[in-house]
Amino acid sequence: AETIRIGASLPITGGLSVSGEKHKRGYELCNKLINEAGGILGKQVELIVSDNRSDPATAINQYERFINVDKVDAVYGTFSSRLTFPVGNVLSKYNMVHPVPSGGALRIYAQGYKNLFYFQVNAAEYTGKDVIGLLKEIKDPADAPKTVAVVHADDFFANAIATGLLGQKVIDPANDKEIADLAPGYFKEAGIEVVMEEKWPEEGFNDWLNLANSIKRSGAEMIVGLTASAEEAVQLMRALKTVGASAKLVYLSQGAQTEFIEGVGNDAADGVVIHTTWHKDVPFKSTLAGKPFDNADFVKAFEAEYGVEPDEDSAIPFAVCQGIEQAMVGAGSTDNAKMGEWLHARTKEQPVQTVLGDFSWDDLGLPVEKSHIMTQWQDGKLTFVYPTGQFEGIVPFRYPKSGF
Amino acid sequence: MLEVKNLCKHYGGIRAVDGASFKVEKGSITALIGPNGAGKTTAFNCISRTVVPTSGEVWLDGERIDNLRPHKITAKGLSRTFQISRNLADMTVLENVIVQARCRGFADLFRPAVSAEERDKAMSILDFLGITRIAYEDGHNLSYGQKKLMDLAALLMADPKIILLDEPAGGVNPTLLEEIVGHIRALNAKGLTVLIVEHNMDLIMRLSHRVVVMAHGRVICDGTPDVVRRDPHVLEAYLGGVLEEEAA
Amino acid sequence: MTDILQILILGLALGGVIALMGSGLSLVFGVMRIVNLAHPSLIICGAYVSYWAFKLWGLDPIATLPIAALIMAAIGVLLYRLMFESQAKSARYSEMTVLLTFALAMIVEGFLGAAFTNTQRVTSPEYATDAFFIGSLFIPKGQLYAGCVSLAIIGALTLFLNYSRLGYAIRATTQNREAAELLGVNVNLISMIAFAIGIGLAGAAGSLVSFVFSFFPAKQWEWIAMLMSVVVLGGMGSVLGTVVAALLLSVIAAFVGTWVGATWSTMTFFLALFVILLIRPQGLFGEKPELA
Amino acid sequence: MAVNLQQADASSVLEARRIHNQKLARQHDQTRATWFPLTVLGVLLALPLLQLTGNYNYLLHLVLFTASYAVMASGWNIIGGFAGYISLGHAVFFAIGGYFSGVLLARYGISSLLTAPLAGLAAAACGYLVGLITLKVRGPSFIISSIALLMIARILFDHWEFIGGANGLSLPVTDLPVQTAKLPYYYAFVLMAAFTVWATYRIKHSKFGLGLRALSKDEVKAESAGINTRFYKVLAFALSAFFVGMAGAVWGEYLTYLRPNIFLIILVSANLVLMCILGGKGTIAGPVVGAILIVAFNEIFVATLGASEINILATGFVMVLGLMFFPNGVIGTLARKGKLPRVLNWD
Amino acid sequence: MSDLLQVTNITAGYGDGPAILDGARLTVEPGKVHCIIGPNGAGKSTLLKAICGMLTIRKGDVIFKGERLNGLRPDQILRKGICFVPQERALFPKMTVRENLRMGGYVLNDAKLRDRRIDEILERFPVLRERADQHAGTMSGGQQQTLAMARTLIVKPDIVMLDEPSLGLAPKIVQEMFDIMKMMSQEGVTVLLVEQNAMMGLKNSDWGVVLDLGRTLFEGPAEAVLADPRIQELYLGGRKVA
Ligand SMILES: Nc1ncnc2c1ncn2[C@@H]1O[C@H](COP(=O)(O)OP(=O)(O)OP(=O)(O)O)[C@@H](O)[C@H]1O
Ligand SMILES: Nc1ncnc2c1ncn2[C@@H]1O[C@H](COP(=O)(O)OP(=O)(O)OP(=O)(O)O)[C@@H](O)[C@H]1O
Ligand SMILES: [Mg+2]
Ligand SMILES: [Mg+2]
Repeated sequence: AETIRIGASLPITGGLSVSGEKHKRGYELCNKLINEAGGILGKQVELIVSDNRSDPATAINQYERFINVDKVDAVYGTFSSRLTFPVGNVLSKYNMVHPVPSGGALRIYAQGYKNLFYFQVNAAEYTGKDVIGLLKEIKDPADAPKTVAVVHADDFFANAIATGLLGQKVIDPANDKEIADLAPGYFKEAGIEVVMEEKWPEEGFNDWLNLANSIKRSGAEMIVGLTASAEEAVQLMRALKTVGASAKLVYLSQGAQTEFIEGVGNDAADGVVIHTTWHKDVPFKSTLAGKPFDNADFVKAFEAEYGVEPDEDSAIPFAVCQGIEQAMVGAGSTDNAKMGEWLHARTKEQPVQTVLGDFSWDDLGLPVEKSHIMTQWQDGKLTFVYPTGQFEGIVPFRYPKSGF
Repeated sequence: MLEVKNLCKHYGGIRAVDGASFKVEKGSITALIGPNGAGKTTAFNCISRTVVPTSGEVWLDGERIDNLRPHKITAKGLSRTFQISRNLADMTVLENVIVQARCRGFADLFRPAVSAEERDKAMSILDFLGITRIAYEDGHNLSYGQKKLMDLAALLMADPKIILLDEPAGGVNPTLLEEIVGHIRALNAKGLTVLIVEHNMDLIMRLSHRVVVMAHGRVICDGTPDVVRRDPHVLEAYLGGVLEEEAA
Repeated sequence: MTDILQILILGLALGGVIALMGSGLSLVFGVMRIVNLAHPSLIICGAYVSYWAFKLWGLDPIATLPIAALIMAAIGVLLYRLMFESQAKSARYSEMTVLLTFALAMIVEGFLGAAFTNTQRVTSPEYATDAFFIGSLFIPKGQLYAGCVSLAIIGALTLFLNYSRLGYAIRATTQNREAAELLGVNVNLISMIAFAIGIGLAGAAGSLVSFVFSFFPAKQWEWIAMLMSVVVLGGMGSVLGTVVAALLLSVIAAFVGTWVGATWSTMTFFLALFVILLIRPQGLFGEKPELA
Repeated sequence: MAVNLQQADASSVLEARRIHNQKLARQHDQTRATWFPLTVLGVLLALPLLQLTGNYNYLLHLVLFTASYAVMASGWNIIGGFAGYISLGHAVFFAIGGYFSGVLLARYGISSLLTAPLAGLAAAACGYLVGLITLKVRGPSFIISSIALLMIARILFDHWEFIGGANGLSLPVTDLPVQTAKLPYYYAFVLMAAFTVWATYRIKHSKFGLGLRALSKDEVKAESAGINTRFYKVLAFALSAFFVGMAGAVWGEYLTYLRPNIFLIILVSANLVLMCILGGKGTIAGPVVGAILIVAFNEIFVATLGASEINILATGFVMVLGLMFFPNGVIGTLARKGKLPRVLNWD
Repeated sequence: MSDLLQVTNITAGYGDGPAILDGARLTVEPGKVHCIIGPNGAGKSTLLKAICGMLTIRKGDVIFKGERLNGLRPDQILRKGICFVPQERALFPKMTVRENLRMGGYVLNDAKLRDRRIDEILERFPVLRERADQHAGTMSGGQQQTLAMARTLIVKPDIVMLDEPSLGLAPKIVQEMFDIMKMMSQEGVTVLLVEQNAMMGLKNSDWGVVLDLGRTLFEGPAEAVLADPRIQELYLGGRKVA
């Protein structure tokens, strides 16, 4: 073929559409830049994006279509754990390299699929590690939070983070096999008492004020909110503000977007900590089309293309695209088996270099030795406060939160 | 055969039927008459239990039926028509008629909707009523009289033991009515019991063996046609002196 | 004790908002026999009007309520002419509207999504995240204001539909279109006005909802089931029933959410519906159907 | 043949009336084109031969997908089309079927192709129980109660750890080679679709079907005509759950992943309703035609419009246009106009 | 032209179905009572529906006071002065009797006049007065018919068209009904009625029309219609037809 075809099915409409749309931009921008620089292996890249409406059956359907009808050379992963799970199955059947931009639940990697490569920090279950890491940064350890309220959506991803924080087991319900035992949990390890744990349904939950009121009454010094969407993060924060909750620290799994600050307001958002894989100010070094292409270049290119600042949801797919490009070049062909081998052969010294930093993977397909970036809203700006000592541009962690 | 004891149906403050009792002898044609709003239709509804009576008893062939579901009552051989015809739209007249044929629960899954005998029988009834041409017409697209006739046809289809007719003559052409009267008489002669509500006095007087008169939800008079037509209460409440005028 | 009181207050506050969203739906059904599945998506439309007015010019969403209502009513006229007019005569109009409004909901969602993306929005006037604190209790201001305003609108509209000449004509047209026409009612015009009122009402609700919940086009699916169960529970078409059901259920849900677990709180609505269907199929205030 | 009462006598009027009646009478055609469905089935059964000449997996997938929807839509048609109870909760039976067989497969390794009928029965049993409650109300109230059923099931499934809760249950993948991996499911769905269409045809043309149609128009009248409406409609609900459950069972294994929010979403039910309405609610061919049309539209939209909100917009538009120009569905409306090709007339 | 309403050989049917009416004629003279008879399904109701604009007329004209009515909507035709009470009682089932009467006066802009006439009617029909606040849908068949009839008295149009006014009424009330019709015609309201209670109808009318086969077969003074032996045999049930 004259061109290299790559397919991606994304949730552009439906419940996951906000992130889906941003993923599309990440993929498109990356391929555009590659093509401008002459393509991969001398061929132009043709990207085919389909909308799966946040529906797993459609997602599967579309990947089959990519492989069988469009005869793509490679695929990019889709967004969210719940879509990635079934898609992983199909792609594994066709022996395709499956770069996963989003889908951090440990269970996905325990299925034994070959050629799965996760392009984020680590399985969601291990997110808590970096939360605790951040708490160590508090200057006066006596002042650190001693109690925590953990509230989360009954969502694949949120459940997974909570499992790690609370020290539960990860079980495969199909055969009751234990995949991982995370006891005693990060909080217990750090000596923080969990005074409240509550989850709300994945869809149709409205009673935020009541939830916020319960949190307030629990008197927890730290509030952990693991949401299924940025929208829920806004709802939760607004409710906390309305009931006049006061906690020293609020950590959310989502809320890095501009919509968050718009919905919550500068005052209430101030001091809120959110984990992410990427931040625009982090000086990651990477390459694109064989040339150096740093994080800052990415931000610039993105702004030039779309007129807005990128966020994590565009940076990750961008990195996925970089990874596949490097794999093709490294393998010297678009043969998926060879690409897989090449990717698996990456090491800390010879990593895939992306705008998310360096990647190399273990056997399951989870990245080795990466940590989350902890960001914090400060005066209406999202700054990054962790990990300290690794990069320039880090801002001091603000603690305790000044109220809502 | 059919006995109604102290039947009451109250709607809030309105006493549609208020302690009515009457009997229908086996093999008779009994008429139920009375002024508008006397409670005749409501009594019918209570007997066939399309509404639940407030109190009172209904007995059919020595069996109490006022707590059975309507289809059970129909299965016991009591069929009725509605004063304001309730026909089934989007179904042909033929199907409207045949639907009245007996239902047997599970076994119905395996019986054809319209068997050949049923079709023939239905067609002959339609033919008799002069409405064969609408056999495949939608049950909804009929004239008023045609709907009444279709109802009647459905009733004849079911082979009931007792039929309750609510104003079968209303809106039916007099010439055709003559034939229907003849037919009902013939069926009655074969043992069918009939309870009929009608405002066409001429018809009632000619057809019925006994007449029950209701007013304000109660039975005010009960007897042979001749007795009833002379009853002063009936004259005053219902007939309004019409019969004397005719007699004159 | 104060705990219980506080949960009660929060339940009522949320119930007020749900009542506000549901009563429009109920009114439209009661008066026009239209089950408007597009109601939530049209509420979202109204919410966008207030959102942009707030974002661009800083206008208070309550102040922009009439504008949202009028704009939506105008859209209602258009929709009626395009989609519903040709069906109005059909005997299956009521059934058709269920399907047509379902399609409409998709169109509205698609259109809003294309125009404004599926990013969640919310208006943030001061009171939206504020509360009246009374001792250790608090009453959220946003919910309180929204509840009061909607009560006034629904009350006024109910009176209007029951006692004005136009209201008569609307009800008559719904109950028997042919008869109304024979009595001199221009049924087409009346149906159009009725429809526009219904849509306008959704617009009005949208303004109020815009500062209580965050919204985005696809959000409608989450609301529809909940609103519908409130409407059925109250008794189809009874506005009073809807309000009572919304308040009652929200309070129960609040207690369930606090004492049993938040994942179960939404279940309250649906479970209650089933219980009601078992013991009182017509709903709290509905009319008894034939053949009980 | 002008008859004038001035001249004519009574018998000539009667004769004229007879002729007039004959002219107005609506005719009825009951002949069936049996060869047509048999041919279609034959072609579908032979279709996988294409695999010998290349990879047509996607085509097979599309046919399989359409067939699965044809099964479900035809099943839905029993309660929604014949009995007139529009249910937006049939996804529940889809899920029950899927999970029933899925759990058997995951824990005991029994293929769902074998357990599908059992799964159908499980769904039917649930349908029967639920029907006893929800079928007490009709019209909008029923629609909404069916949505509520869906929501309740969703919450229950989300909490049921045994079957994986909200996180779902993944099933083993077949170890068949890519060329033949789809065939078992393909044949299962095609045969199931054939069986379902045949069954609905038999049901519609049985006394039971006639009774359902009667009660869909007027329950009081149907009762007084001697039909046990409560039993009929509950049975219809259970039957329709059976077919949907059966489809769910095989679909679950095909998907290899069971999760409440794949099965228990209103969109699945809405699709069934949409297909039946578009094709012709209450007709035999309607749901199949509807399934084909909807799947085709989907393919076209995805291919031409690609990914965008326009997609939903377009689906909505198709639905509106369908409703406006085919208020009784494609089959129903054509039949009314007398323009329905004979091969599609099975009503 | 002395005729108030003239219907010339019209063709009409339902939707795009067959022509139910084909060659129906009618001449209505002011101040008289006209009675249409015919077998079931002949097209009598269809004719009235066509006149009042509920059906589209495919051929022929309806001329009222020299003006063509074809293509007007029913509400427009009502405003011209033709009022129609259809056979399937056109009531509003979920509205009370009083509200139904009020809807009857919808075209009257003068609310006082309307209320006065409603009071008159409630005076005249005690049944309705007793049940003024009952929902029309829950009334007995005869009561509904009474209400539908009574409602026409509010507008006082030029022509009232009644489709089987005696349907389901007790004999006493039937007589009253015909008396009211007589009185209306004396007050200058022209009455056009369809009756299956043909004897009674014709006896109380001035003019009779026989409609069969979708056509007008006979038109003449009521006595002439009553007297015709063939009509007796075919339509009045006079003698059993072979
Ligand atoms: N659902 C109801 N709610 C209130 N009142 C009702 C209801 N149904 C009937 N009624 C009242 O009960 C009385 C009896 O009505 P019913 O229909 O039995 O009279 P009927 O004898 O059949 O009269 P007709 O000869 O006019 O048909 C009437 O006064 C009517 O208004
Ligand atoms: N809504 C309709 N759609 C289609 N055809 C109809 C419709 N209503 C009536 N018809 C047909 O038109 C013909 C004439 O009906 P019409 O109601 O005018 O009869 P009619 O003379 O009033 O009879 P009746 O004395 O029984 O009331 C009937 O044969 C009927 O089948
Ligand atoms: Mg009666
Ligand atoms: Mg008629």
